[in-house]
Amino acid sequence: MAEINLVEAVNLALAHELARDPSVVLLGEDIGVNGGVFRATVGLQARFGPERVIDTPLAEASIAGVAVGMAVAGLRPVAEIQFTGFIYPTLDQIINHAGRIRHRTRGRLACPLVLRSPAGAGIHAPEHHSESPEALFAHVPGVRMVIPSSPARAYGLLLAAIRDPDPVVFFEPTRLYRLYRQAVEDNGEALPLDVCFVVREGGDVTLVSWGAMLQDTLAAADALARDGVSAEVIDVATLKPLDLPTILESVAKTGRCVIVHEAARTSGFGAEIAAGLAEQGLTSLLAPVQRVTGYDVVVPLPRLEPQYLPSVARIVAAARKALEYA
Amino acid sequence: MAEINLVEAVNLALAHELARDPSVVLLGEDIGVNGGVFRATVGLQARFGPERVIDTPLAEASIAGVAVGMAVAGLRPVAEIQFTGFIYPTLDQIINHAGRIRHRTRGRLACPLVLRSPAGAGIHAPEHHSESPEALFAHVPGVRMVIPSSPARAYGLLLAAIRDPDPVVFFEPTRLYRLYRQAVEDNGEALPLDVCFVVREGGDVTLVSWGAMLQDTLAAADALARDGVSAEVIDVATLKPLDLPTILESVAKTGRCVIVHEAARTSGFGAEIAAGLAEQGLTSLLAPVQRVTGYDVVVPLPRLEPQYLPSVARIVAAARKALEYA
Amino acid sequence: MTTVAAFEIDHTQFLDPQGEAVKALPPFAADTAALVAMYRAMVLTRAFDAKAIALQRTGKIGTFASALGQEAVGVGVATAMEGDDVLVPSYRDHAAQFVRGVSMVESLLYWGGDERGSNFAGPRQDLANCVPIGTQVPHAAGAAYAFKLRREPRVAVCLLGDGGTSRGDFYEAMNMAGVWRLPLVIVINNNQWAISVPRHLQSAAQTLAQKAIAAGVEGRQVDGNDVIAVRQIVGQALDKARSGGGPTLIEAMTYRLGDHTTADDASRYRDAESVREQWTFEPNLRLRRYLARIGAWDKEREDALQRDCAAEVNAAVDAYFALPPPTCDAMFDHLYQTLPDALEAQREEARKFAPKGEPQ
Amino acid sequence: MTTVAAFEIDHTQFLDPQGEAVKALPPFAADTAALVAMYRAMVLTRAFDAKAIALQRTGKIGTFASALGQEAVGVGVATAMEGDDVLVPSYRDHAAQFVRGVSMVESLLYWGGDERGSNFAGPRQDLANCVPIGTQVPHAAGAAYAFKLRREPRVAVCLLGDGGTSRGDFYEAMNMAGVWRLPLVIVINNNQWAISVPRHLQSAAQTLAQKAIAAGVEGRQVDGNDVIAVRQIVGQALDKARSGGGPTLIEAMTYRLGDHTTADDASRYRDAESVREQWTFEPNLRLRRYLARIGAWDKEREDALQRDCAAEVNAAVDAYFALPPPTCDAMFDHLYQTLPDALEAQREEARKFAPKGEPQ
Ligand SMILES: Cc1ncc(C[n+]2csc(CCOP(=O)(O)OP(=O)(O)O)c2C)c(N)n1
Ligand SMILES: Cc1ncc(C[n+]2csc(CCOP(=O)(O)OP(=O)(O)O)c2C)c(N)n1
Ligand SMILES: [Mg+2]
Ligand SMILES: [Mg+2]
Repeated sequence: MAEINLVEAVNLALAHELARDPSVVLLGEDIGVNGGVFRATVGLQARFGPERVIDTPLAEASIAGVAVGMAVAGLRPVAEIQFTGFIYPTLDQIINHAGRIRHRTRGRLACPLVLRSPAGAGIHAPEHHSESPEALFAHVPGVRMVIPSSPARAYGLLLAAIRDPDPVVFFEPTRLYRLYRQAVEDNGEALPLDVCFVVREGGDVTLVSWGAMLQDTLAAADALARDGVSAEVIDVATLKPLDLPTILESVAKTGRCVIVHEAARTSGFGAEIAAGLAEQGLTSLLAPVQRVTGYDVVVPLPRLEPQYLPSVARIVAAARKALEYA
Repeated sequence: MAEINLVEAVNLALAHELARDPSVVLLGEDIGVNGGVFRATVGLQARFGPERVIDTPLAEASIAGVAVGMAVAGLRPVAEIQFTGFIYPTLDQIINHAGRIRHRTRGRLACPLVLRSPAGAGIHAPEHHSESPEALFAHVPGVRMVIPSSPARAYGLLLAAIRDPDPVVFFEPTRLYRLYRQAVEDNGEALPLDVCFVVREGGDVTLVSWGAMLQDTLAAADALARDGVSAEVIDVATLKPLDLPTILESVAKTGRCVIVHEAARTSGFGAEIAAGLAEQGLTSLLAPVQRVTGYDVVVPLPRLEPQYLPSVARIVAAARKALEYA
Repeated sequence: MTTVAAFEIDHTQFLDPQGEAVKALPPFAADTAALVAMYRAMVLTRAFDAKAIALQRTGKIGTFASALGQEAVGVGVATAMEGDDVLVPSYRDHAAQFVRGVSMVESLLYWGGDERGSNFAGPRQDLANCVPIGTQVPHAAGAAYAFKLRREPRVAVCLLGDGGTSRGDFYEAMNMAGVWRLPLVIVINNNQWAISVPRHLQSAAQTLAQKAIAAGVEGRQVDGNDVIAVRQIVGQALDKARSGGGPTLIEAMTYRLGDHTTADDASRYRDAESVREQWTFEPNLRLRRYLARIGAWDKEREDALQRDCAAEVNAAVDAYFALPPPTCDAMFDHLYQTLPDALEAQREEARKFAPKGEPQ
Repeated sequence: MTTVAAFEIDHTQFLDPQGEAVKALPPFAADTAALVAMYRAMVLTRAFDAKAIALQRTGKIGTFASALGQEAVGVGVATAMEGDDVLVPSYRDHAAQFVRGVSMVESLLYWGGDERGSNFAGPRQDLANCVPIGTQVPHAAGAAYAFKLRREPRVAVCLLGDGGTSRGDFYEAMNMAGVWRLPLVIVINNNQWAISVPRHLQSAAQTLAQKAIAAGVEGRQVDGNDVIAVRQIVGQALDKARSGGGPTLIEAMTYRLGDHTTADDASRYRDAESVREQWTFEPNLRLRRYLARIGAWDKEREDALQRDCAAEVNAAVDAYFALPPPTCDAMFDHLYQTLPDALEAQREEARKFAPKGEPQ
């Protein structure tokens, strides 16, 4: 079983589905000859041809719009938006069409597309290359919003996303693309798109995160463990639809919850989880919910990235604060 | 002092600023000769000329983009997007430019634009004409997100929005446009853009809402009062930046909170308020926070609108549920 | 200075406003029965429009967009298409949809505020009405891509308005279609108005057909009040697309004789005189005059057709009224193929609070 | 069929690749000192590019986009402009920016990951670099609208790439500029590549200049390796814009001789041979040859200029290194004109947790 990193896992899942299902096509900027600016699609055009691995003109709104049309006409398009900073023009198509087509035609037509995009900060990239707009998509009825946080989950969740009969937005944390390798078997087994993964068990505090921040959250759990605090860590993975029960169950045990994400705090997806706790987990809560997030500022250019991104220290401090309450 | 409805209040504020400040211009589809599809700009082109009240081609992304350019070059553009269902193409310009220009030029350039749009359901309009995407804009650093809920607040908040040195997104609840009249003096007095308004005082439960839902929320408060329950009602008005302290103060008094909005629940702005309570108001909370919202579905066509919109009955039931806890 | 590129836009008309052929008609026009069928479709659309407006005025349906004066565009386009081509319409294209097999009951349901109206029993693969202007053009390009990839001899046909040509989506998608030589025909119903915005404020381009040049695509203009011209030019574009020749943009010159929709009052922004003048060019009259000229039409047949269409429309209205209302479950039924667990509680809540007196 | 519209796209070149004038040069070219100044600007840009790439390779700045081979576009455009015109650049336009008065230190700061790089001490009203492709075109149109409304004799000049012409924003904004006859000049740096996507996969349009036709705007093509042609054609467009004649689209034909950015490896998608061939057309060589032909240049002057530019670049690098790093407050300082109360706590948190060893 090969040890691969996250971007290789993405490539593997794409290749698997291209080989398995002739209706799968990939489209996006620079995904063909160049293999994608992060190499996620490397080798796929050579293997599956330029008709199925399509280099598009530079037009994000229509990459999404064409994918909608393809999906309605029976293909399974997997569109890449080169960076999440350039994904905003797709929102019109995702909100006004992808998420509605099944509903408004009473199931006559469907829109099984995947919109992939490398997401997040921490790779010292230029402006607009470090964004985390998952909360925008999580608000959209009729779509799914998925963010893997390990090579294995990237492989299994991407398979599931491509096979899903409805539109899925799929963010890939650039910071994790090459961070580490993991044994991933190319067995075609999809992971479920409606569960949160408990990636570390613990009894004192629940740390909830997703995407690249999961690494820092796990590091925070390690740091806490060194001080005798046992943290449970949950990878949300699928933000929409949200598996709140798994989070509630954990908080029922720990009584404390720290939510970690790198997007701006206000109206970020952490708010939804905190709201879920305030509504359905209030009696479990022994301490105020803590959100450790990006600030409500523009993601800064690289020199201030370390100040912007939630650090292990901030996560640990938030957990400690939650633990202060009796 | 004239009694005017909300859409007339919008018109009055626009006229006031056009007359006061030669750098104010309006632009949008059908706002000139036609006076806007809701008549919000009626008479303004005749009075201020087609150079300052501009009928644009049909292109929302560039209505926003041109407004950004105007603002950077010293004008005070007030752009209208005909319905919020057509506002998504503006997100790219609002997120990637309007909210960033001051920051990324260290204050050298600024972007004092207003993006107005009639919002919300309940007027039996066709598809895509009943949306409430305020949570999307509330997530964007560097912008303000404002929704008035009365003629007087529409007038005062719109004046403030136009005068604000930074970008403001301003939703106007279509359901309230002609619902009722109120005495509004055209005195040019702006309201603050960073406070929530306590519109009814009460001690038993806090009802928090904005926009058109405020009417139903007030009706719910009336219904509760008939049963001896005293509800405090807060009009959030400015969602971003959020005046959480006013809400916390109320909940400190009542111990119970019901948040009402018509947008889809998941990742809606109610989540941010509930999260704020879970973080900073936990010790005040005597009962789980309740959200009464649109369902996580596509806003249906008119025949099911009554089933979609949060009803007075749902608000009352949520308040009662909150009151059940000891 | 050297010239590196040169372009021309042509314009086609067969029938002048008097219904006289200005040149030899295309072969399909030799089939009088086919022309009569087209005329019938145009008259039926107009009868439907009048009834739908009346239904809106009495609160039986919601806002409605009439095709008055633009019947030849829809009918010309749809009669040129094959059954398994795909129509990608805007919201004003029931003339084409009826020819394609969408029922008037479905159209009434749609405008009556019920999603069942987009579940066409007829052309199952045609897209539903598109309200966000211009956003359907990429859909048509995507569908065309699927046809090309699967080597199916099918064409996607997209309709949009003059206002729609100002949207980036139109241009982006046409550009992609050009690069990929997609089997796509885009037809602009240039009815001279986008609500209150007149054509000259929409673009400084002399023609809208020339927008094709930006994408390296063929652009043609046609008299949109001449259904024979529309069908012929669209037919040529379909043939070209089907045989691998790539996309075409066609601008059909018409005039919106009615209000934009029932929510609009066009008298606010255009004078009655210029509208009256446009009535002399309208497409139904033109085809009727031609049919009369060739002896295929007379007052008697006209009266019979009008009665016939009225009866058909009335039957559709009755059928529409007879349908049971949707239940609140309809909000959840087709949101996803399978409703996620997370939404079960919301469906319960909706059921519980379905307003009294409202359908449950 | 009648022809209802016809168009031509012209192409302008003054100097051929050998630096020989193929026709009479425009008047400004009689001023040799001006030409030398332009040449200097082009050489300085190239020296800066080489240094910036080296700095990136050693981790001293972040990703960097070089203008290699496209110096004539920026220098031609900027020398044609007036000081109070406004430049609306993309991210590859430091050639133009340096002529406009942006400092190399500012450029290094920008690419070094520090927002202070966009706080130009020089052209205070020029827009900052635009990274989201095509989104700057509406900004330029908006600024042009402001100039027109205030009756200021100023022009907005927008630069974008061949890839950018596929974005809806470009088309939408150009269309508005056409309708409103705005004082706007849009210049496409058609360097034949959008990262790995070659020009022919970007659009089926024979020229990019013809995209103007879609908006009813004048479109012209120019040899972008000929700085005299660029300056002349841009100058004509500026004159037209300033005198109320409306917008112009200019396609400057160049070639991206380097990688897309330092994050790119162009050898993955294009062969070295075709790049080598393009070196024979490059703009600096061409102008130098012309200057040599007219006796205004020789090896000695070239060596001196190279030394001079190297020194200037090195001084800028030193000044860049000498600047204190930004503090974490910089994230909050200019987010709004006045920081909302709601953000105070976050600023406090940022201060408290500013990483150790990092600037506080
Ligand atoms: C993106 C978008 N913006 C605005 C609207 C509101 N609106 C509905 S129809 C219309 C005018 C459309 O004009 P045109 O494209 O010429 O089509 P027509 O209605 O004339 O057939 C507008 C502005 C919309 N539906 N979609
Ligand atoms: C909207 C958007 N999409 C994608 C990108 C990523 N990207 C950066 S440069 C580039 C290619 C741009 O090509 P072109 O417009 O020809 O300009 P050039 O880089 O050649 O100067 C791409 C795809 C971006 N910056 N913005
Ligand atoms: Mg029209
Ligand atoms: Mg390029």
